[in-house]
Amino acid sequence: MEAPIAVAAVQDALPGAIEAVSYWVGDWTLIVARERLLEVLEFLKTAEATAFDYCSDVTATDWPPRERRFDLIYCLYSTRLRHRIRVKARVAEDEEVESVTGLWPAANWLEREVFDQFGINIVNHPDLRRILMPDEWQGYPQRKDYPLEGPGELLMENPQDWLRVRNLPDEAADLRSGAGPDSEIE
Amino acid sequence: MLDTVVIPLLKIAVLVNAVLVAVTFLVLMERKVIAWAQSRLGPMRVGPYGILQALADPIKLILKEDITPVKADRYVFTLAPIMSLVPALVVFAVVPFGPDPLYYIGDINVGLLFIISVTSIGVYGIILGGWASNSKYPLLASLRASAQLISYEIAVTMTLVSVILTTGTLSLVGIVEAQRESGIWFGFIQPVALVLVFIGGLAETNRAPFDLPEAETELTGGFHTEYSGMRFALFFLAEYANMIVISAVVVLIFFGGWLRPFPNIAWLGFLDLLPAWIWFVGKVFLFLYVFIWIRATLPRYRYDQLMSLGWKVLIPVAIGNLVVTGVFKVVF
Amino acid sequence: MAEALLFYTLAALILGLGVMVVSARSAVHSVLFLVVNFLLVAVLYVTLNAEFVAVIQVLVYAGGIVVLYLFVVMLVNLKQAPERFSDPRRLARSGLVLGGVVLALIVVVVSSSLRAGAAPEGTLSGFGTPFTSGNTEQLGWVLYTSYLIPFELASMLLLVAMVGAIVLAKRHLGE
Amino acid sequence: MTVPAPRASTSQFDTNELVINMGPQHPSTHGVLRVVLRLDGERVLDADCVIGYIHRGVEKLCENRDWTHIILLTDRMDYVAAATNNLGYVEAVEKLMQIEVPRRARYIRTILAELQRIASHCLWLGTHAMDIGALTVLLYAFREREFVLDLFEEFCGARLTYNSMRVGGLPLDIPPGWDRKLRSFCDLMEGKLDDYETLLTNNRIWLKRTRDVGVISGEEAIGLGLCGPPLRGSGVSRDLRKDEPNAAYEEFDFDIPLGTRGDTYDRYLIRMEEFRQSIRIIRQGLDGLPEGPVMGKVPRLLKPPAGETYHAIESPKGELGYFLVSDGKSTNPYRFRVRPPSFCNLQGLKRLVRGHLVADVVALIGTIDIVLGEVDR
Amino acid sequence: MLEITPLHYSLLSAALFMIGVIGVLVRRNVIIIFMSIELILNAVNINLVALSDQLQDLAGQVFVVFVIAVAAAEAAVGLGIIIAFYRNKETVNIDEIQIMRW
Repeated sequence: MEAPIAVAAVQDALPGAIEAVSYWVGDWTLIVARERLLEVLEFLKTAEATAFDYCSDVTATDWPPRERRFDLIYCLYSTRLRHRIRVKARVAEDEEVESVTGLWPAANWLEREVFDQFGINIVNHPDLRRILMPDEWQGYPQRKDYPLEGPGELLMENPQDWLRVRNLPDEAADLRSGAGPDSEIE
Repeated sequence: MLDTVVIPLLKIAVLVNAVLVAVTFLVLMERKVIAWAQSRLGPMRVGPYGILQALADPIKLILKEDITPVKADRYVFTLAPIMSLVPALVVFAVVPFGPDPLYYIGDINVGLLFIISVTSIGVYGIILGGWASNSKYPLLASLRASAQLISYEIAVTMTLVSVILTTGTLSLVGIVEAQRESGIWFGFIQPVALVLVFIGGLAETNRAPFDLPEAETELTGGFHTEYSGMRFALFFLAEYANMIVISAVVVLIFFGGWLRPFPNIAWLGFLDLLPAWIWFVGKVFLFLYVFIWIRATLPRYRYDQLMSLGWKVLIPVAIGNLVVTGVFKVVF
Repeated sequence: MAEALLFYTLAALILGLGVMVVSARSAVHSVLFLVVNFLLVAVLYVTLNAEFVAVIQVLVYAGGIVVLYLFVVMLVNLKQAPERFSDPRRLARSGLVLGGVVLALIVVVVSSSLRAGAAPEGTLSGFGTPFTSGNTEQLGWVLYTSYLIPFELASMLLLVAMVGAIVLAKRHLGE
Repeated sequence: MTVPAPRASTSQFDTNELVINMGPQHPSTHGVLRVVLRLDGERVLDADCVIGYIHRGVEKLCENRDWTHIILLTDRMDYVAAATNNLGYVEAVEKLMQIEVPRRARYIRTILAELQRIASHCLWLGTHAMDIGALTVLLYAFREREFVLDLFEEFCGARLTYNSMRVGGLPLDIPPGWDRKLRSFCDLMEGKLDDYETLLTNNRIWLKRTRDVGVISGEEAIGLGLCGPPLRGSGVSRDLRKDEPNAAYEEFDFDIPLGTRGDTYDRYLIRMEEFRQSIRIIRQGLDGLPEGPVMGKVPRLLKPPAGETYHAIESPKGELGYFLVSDGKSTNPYRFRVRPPSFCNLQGLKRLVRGHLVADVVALIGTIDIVLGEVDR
Repeated sequence: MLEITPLHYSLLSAALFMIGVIGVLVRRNVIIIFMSIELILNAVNINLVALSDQLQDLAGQVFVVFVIAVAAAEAAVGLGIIIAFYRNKETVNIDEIQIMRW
């Protein structure tokens, strides 16, 4: 499969930044090192041959056994050249990722959602708060190790216990030792 | 004693009750007319064609729990709806339903000014209701409402001055008599004033398209957001009573009050077979219908647009109208 | 009899409300008492055959000026009433002084009006106008003839006040 | 649930500033949206949207449903345009599995999607007009929406959450006589559109309330990630039906209306024109409806090979994207992600309302056309 | 006592006047002081109207009209000052409004 111009352009301009290029059912994906992510994205947005001025989506995928467990995914589109690309970077739980709100203001809420649901550390974000979950929520629901049965059920069965558990500083430890499910909650 | 105390009191009792009943049916009429405009049936359950809805609504409001918010100023909170309703009812003291003294409580020589001044008291109900609720939306709404009422009052009063120039009297009976003498309703002599007073009236009664103070979709009900039960009902009554007042004023000044159409054409005399007060009430309800019709048709103005309409259009036009009327009065 | 009853009732209410205006803790209550006070004064005017002035009193005072007060009170919306900082000793002092002044005034008024028991009949001013009930037209006539210049001056005063109020209350652009 | 108030700088507090909470219980936030407004008098200085009140974790739920069961969860996101949601999802799965869909099915899907667009825009028109104070349009628009719902009911038995599509085609063919009813609906709708326009398009008050309200330039709209009518209102020609045709759109002839000023009125005009274009597409679809099966060859148990894809379609609200990841081992998606158009458009609210009046906020929430079910998922 | 003479009105007027003066002197809230001034003006008006009725001369009523006009002007400007002052100082305490500039 012939790589489109955009992919070739990045590879030429930023040699080494692209770890891999993948193609699957019509979609092109660039896999980029986390350290060079912002650089690549900036190039994709500004370069003449790519001109990805529209950020469709920012999302993530969690692959727990992996060392760098998260795939951070940017779906980009160019309203001028009308082509799409996906950029993917692997991120570990304790690693930081630069926010792209400077490039695409659209990423503001999308990154907030990624933070909210996955707990990926996004830095230099203007307003990094929980978005879908309540502000005081513990844990990141979209992670694969997030318990499917957990605080919610506990709350329903025994609200007093839940309140007690919630007010303890180290909740995860308490849940593990106590009535909570055997899983990790941050 | 009989003439000075008993009969006026009887008249007042009859009139107040008539107004309150008229208001309940006006609400029903509004619901029905809007429903028809929107290809619905409107209330149909209570009584034949929902006629008894007019009774069901007040009963519901009276029986509802009357809540006073904890942080509200309790006295002012209770006083506000009363201050809103009382002026609306007091105004009817000078509204003549017919030429005969039987049909009015008092014909005072400053009748029109009396109406203007007493309705201007009604604004307190709204301001205080919003303030006493101690809540942000009602406060915003009451500020809006009072600014709106005061500015449109200026326009309406200015316009009425030009009418007074034409009639030469402030007595409402006198104004209608003047129309009989000139043989033509003043609406035809003063069309600009008619439009101005009607628009001003819409604004003063907080009706669409000027219903910002109670804009459901913006301010969640406006100054009476925190009100419920009977106190809410009083606000409601006041609003509709004010509508009737404005319609009555427009009819008295511009549409010949209780006069039949074309009072100067003799062969239309058979129209006099209908009693005068029926003509009057009929015309008033025609205008009320127009109020409702407008509500069903038009979107709502924005606050700044409303104010600029009032100050930059209505008031200058009213002053212009006054000047033109004065010039005519002097020249002819 | 009826007249006296009406007067005493009105007078009592007016004075009572006046006291309430001055003594009310909350400024909004104060404004409310003021409105009712003005309305009652208007009723008093009606009993004195001054319908036009009564209506103007309601329209301008109750419907206009006091609304303005209410607005300002709401805008200012005090967290702490200024009275909290006041000095009780000064209150006592001013109370004493005022009591004396009240006494003196009442004495003066009563004695002077007793002396004026046989007050000059007829008109005081040179522009005597026949006075009947329902005097709006006459009042207008007097206003626009004898008192034309004061009338125009009053209108100028109002204009200046309007401009002044706008200048004072308007926030400067860009602030 | 407690959410802290927006970080209004208390240090430079001005006596004229007022922070008010619009929602989550407010008649014109279209659900449980909460907008915290910082006001100077009536002017909005800043707005902060607080969402998530009906967050049901659809994305997480879908990771534990098999590929077919997910269809009925997609209904519950944009619940006023359920068929469009179904369409986007089944197409994404079809793309992932490389399934060929019969032409008849694609045609009917297109028709359903456009019908859904009419229903969704009816709802938008009614509520938007209602927010601005035009009571009657709401009832008119809902009356016509009922007809659409009737048609859907006849097609799939449901009026709101249709579950009307399957991976590989459609569960059912259209019932006999349905096309005739649809045609007469199209005729009816054209007349009714004129009614709406009589009430609004040239209405002075409507113009005053919508002209130059919430103006946003094309560039800024792209940057903010606006999509659908709000983006086209700013003159950006982007409609996935043309740009990346799905279903049978490439076989149809239709126009993409574009705005010039990027204000609320332009967005209104665009949606009104989209009604007409939808009717045009439906008519073409009915005229050219091919014969044949409505279901393609699909394995009994859906189990896409390992891989991921992003597929976006033009929902009535804008770009509705599905990002699906399959691990190739289980019968559930490994990751199910929706790119909700309302969510991305709502993000622009903060920018749109700045400097406008409180009354404009409701007009702007209306013009964005949000459905909270989709925003919160 | 049952006959109401101008004296009664004068006494009423004097009493209301005094209430107003007491308000001005005792209260510290500028707005209430302004309201007290309105009371004083009203006291004057009562006198004017009563004498106008007694003397059958409209001049009294004419003056009432002027007084009302002046009161309106006074209220507008005075309240404007209060608002302007409140913006800067956040107080309406008369004791704190003694400086000549802000």
